[in-house]
Amino acid sequence: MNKGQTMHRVAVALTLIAVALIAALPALSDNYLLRLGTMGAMYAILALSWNIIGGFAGYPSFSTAAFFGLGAYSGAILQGAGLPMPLAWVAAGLIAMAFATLLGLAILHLKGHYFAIASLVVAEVLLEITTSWTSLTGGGMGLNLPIIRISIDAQARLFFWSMLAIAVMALGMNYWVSRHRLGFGLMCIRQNEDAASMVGINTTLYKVTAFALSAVLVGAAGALYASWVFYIEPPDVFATLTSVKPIVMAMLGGAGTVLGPAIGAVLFLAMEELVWRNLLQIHAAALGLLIVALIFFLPGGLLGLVTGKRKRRVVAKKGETTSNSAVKGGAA
Amino acid sequence: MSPILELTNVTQRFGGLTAVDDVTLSVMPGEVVGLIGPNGAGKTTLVNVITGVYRGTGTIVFDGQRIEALKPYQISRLGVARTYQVVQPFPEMTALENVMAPATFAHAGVSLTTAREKAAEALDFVGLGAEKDKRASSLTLAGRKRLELAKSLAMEPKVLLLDEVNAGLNPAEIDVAVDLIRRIAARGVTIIIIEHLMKVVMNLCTRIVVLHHGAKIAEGAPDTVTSDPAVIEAYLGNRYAKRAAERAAAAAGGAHG
Amino acid sequence: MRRSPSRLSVPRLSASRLMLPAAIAAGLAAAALTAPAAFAQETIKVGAPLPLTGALSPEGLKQQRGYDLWAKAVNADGGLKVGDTAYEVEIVYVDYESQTPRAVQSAERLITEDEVNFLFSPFGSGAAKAASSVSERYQIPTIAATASSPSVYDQGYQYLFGTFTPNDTLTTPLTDLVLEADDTIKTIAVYARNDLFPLAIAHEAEAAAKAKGLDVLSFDEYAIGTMDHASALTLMRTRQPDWVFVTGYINDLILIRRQLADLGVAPKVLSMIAGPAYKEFIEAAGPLADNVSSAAWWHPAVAYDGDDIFGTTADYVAAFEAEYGATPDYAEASASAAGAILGMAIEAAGSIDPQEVREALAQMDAVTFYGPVKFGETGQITSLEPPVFQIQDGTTKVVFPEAVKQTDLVIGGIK
Amino acid sequence: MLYAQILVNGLILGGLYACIAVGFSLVWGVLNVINILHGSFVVLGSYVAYFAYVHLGIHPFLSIVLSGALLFALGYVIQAGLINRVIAAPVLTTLVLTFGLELLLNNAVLVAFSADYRAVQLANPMGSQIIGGIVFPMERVMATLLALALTGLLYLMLAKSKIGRSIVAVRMDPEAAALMGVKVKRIYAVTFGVGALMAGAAGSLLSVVFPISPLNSTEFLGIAFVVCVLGGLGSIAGAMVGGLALGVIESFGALLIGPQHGLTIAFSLLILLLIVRPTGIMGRRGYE
Repeated sequence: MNKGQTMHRVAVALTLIAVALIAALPALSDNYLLRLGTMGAMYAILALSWNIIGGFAGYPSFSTAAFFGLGAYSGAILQGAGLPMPLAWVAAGLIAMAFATLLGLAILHLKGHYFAIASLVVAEVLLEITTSWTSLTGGGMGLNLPIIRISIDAQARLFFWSMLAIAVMALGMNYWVSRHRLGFGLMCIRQNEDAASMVGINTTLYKVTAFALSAVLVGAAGALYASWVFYIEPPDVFATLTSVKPIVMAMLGGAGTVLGPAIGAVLFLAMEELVWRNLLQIHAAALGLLIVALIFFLPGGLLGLVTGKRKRRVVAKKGETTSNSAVKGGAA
Repeated sequence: MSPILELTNVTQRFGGLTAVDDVTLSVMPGEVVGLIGPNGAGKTTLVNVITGVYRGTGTIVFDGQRIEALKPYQISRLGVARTYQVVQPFPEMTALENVMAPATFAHAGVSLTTAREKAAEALDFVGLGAEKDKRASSLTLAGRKRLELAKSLAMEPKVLLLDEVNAGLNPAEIDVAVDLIRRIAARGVTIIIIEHLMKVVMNLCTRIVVLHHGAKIAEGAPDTVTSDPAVIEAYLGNRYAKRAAERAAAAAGGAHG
Repeated sequence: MRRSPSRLSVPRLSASRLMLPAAIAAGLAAAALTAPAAFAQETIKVGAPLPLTGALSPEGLKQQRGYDLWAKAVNADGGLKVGDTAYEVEIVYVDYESQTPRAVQSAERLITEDEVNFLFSPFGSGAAKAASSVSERYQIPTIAATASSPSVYDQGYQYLFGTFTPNDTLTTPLTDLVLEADDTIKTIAVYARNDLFPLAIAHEAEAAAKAKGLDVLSFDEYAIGTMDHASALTLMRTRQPDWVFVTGYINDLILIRRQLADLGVAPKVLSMIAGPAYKEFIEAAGPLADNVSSAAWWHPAVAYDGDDIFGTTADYVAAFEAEYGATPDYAEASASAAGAILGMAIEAAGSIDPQEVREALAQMDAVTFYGPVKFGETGQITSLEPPVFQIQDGTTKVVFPEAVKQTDLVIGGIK
Repeated sequence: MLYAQILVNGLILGGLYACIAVGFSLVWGVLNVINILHGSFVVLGSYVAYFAYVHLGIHPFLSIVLSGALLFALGYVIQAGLINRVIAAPVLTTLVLTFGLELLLNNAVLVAFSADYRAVQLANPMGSQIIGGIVFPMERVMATLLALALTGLLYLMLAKSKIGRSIVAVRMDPEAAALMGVKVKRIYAVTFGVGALMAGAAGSLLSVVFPISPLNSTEFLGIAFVVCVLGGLGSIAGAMVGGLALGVIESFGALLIGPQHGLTIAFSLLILLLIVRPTGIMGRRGYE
């Protein structure tokens, strides 16, 4: 027990130091590095947010793009209507959260693939609506955001630190959830939802809460992103890859752990950048290869490797099945 | 004294099949009620209706409160706990964590620290104290059955529904389990137990309820119920029932003569 | 991490996409061989974010061919001469995966990491607009080879120039021409892809038709990714329009052309933008391509005697055919023209200083193989007169403007 | 007459949709794997038909044999070599795995064939027939009829052949099937192969209808999704009904609400159906 507590303190201290070091990135005064840092923080937000519903609760959500795009458009429209930028970010987060709550009430009773598809299609529907609703969103023409009249360097720093602040909030959220009864309840739901219900967990409330939490910071990040790039169009902010990448990042670092998704996000960004630079036309294939390798060689993620606990065995033994395994779903 | 659990005209249908057919039943506090019947008689379905997994028709009153419209987690929080025929642990958690779950969630405002203490206590009670840090999936079947009991106890239930807790255990393990159930009953917990082993039922229960094709066909003290022709017919079929009746009559006649 | 080891050297044009290391080696060798002695040898880098994978990849590859041809021509000529220095051209490509955010990121990466001197915009109006804020912030002269929407240019930016005239310069002459050829044409039906460029051009077509007193029977939009147009076209058939005007990208237009024929919709005039300008359209649509009319910003049949590296239009077409074994289309030519214009501006400025090159671009008044080049106040080209053409017997024939026309517009004959 | 024409359009389109979806449905139903590769399999089938026609002169309607065989082999290898190893893992794992494989395969197709759109130009186009004032585009009609015939063959194969009965048994209860001596993993591989075969055959048939490009894979996959959820999973009849329903709904939706909303309608319907009736029009209880 004591040893565990020491390890825990060390981990917290190391995390704080890492965050402080990352926050000092502008000192290098390299704007592209700052752009990468901003992207990395954004990836971390997406992965950490997905972790709440996908990692802790075990629901294969593909809604990240829906929340992101909704946040981006909410923020852009509100900013266009004259709302100050930071308030637009907050509002976008709340809008995404409200949307996730309603959506969760509608689709969280679905399991496995059915939930995955429903959550995936939501982004498609939002994409179509955004494209058709030209009067509000500019439709296929896209939407411009007000340009901020401060220097390039100041802008780069502003967006970097803002994104990093949200990423730290996302990390804090994961930490809090993992040590709170919510996280414990979600773990029970992931492993056996019926049994979870039977031990007194209000599974609907817990799942919807997790879904809403997984949306709020993604929505805010979407709005921040819109302010950052000045111009958004529907296919870009509602891209399916935006839903898939956070899952890969979380699995890379270790889904269902606190630090895993953040580490996975940074690693993923590094690999993506490396592959993108070096392979002009086959980076999609390289990403695919990475995913396949991940599934086979690192099923518990990097943290699973470090702690020696392969939290989720992928190759289950014959006759041994987890709650949402193939056999159960297929034979039901 | 008023009943702790009272079912009135409870029916559950799946499509054309009537799994539970107009069951009326009342259980007094402190009773150990055996629920028996042939396979497919609707015993587990009845448990599922009581615990809110299925929503049938009829009324169910627990401890003075209507519960038939409540969700499973609400019913379990009121104090109705159950175990499953097929054990349902959280496979990736340790035994301790498994028991912590009900200790945490069955009552509002329990901190994780308190829950841990309660869970350890429940594990000690069922004799799993030494294995509390093992993963649930690595326990033996008997161990997992006891873990189920510990989980139920950690909810501090007023009524405990046990669904074939002895299935798959060897005689020695059964003796331990029966002893454990008796100790739980001694704590004042009302128990409804589904059981195939008549030895266990006769041994433990103060009263027996027999289901057949979803309907209650007999209820009463163990001795009365096992000699009821309707029960014998349900279990062994018509022919055996007649023969048994004849034998009983002959025996009675012999006694006379 | 900071330097890209895979920067694609330009002279290797035919190198397979798969054999990157070999390609780089070949590129280096070629560069070493072409170094002339008289000038001090330097390199300028031009960044080109392109959609080489994803939905826009056919377009991205066309752009790449156009840029590559320009760089090869310049380097074969000993580079761009500025004072005593000859600058070899190196184009640094980045694939932005057909995602606009990536395009913006690519632009910033090219400017800050790869330290390119100049930039070619990403494909289309949307991405060009999004990326223009980056190059404007860093004051890097940028040429957009495929952005026609005036909203790209009216942002008050100083460093953005574009080689496409506004969309109405395509639709207005086409409308005039159709009505001149047959004054019995009274009605038009417009069918447009709900996407930035196709929708914009459809709106221009509608406006041009209305201005000429045509009755617009319908204006329908279809979603990106639509796999079937039967309902819309069946409805169109019941309305019996004299003229059908369809916008979209090549895959949409091939499918729509087939379904028009399937359902027996045969208007007097069928116009499609933008697809018929590509040879892939004629190959895929076969006989159905005949008599489809269209307009584009350039056509290989135009004839200009340019002051640029390529010389006459015919020379350019010949060079392109020698390199790729195919006739260039307007997208490829516009990319080459963007390079040629940049080269002329650098030589005119006598410097590679961004501000001076920017001034030279703003002042430019020259003729190129692509056409006369003069940029307006906003940076968009104003001097170009886009040709109207029609596919006749499997080949495209220019029908407007007068100076370069090959034949008359044929009315009817739509199967 | 307009409505009759729209109905005919919708049914023809729906037949093609059903053909795209049937293999996807089979794999999902039997293996509980959502095969993200399915769209690329269809595209590969189209390329086989294209090259067979251009270089060998084989009519696309005949090259279904070729494309079917090639894709069966590809599918079998992918399942036996890769997916079988994680078949018992949570849903997310197989989903992410096939997504990764899709990135790989689609990129490979893009590099090999480029994204340029190609189309099969039949030397003797079949044109259209007008029957009772209703236009029947014959190439589409033939493709649809062949698609239906193929689907019928698949149905017969599942119902009558030994391997088909094994597939059905595995779908019902893999453990029981294993006890009865069925080699479950092999059946998984065969099933995945058959799913790919149907995709490849569909690709061949579609090559006379749609322009061919790797970029189409996502559209095909999207259609397969919607059809499966509409019709209910894992049954041939479900895929047929789902495909025809989608074709008709899309056609009338485009007519009545406008062509730009065709996809929105389909997707909204899909979500709605998932929420209220996750088993689909034809489905049975228990898939929730």
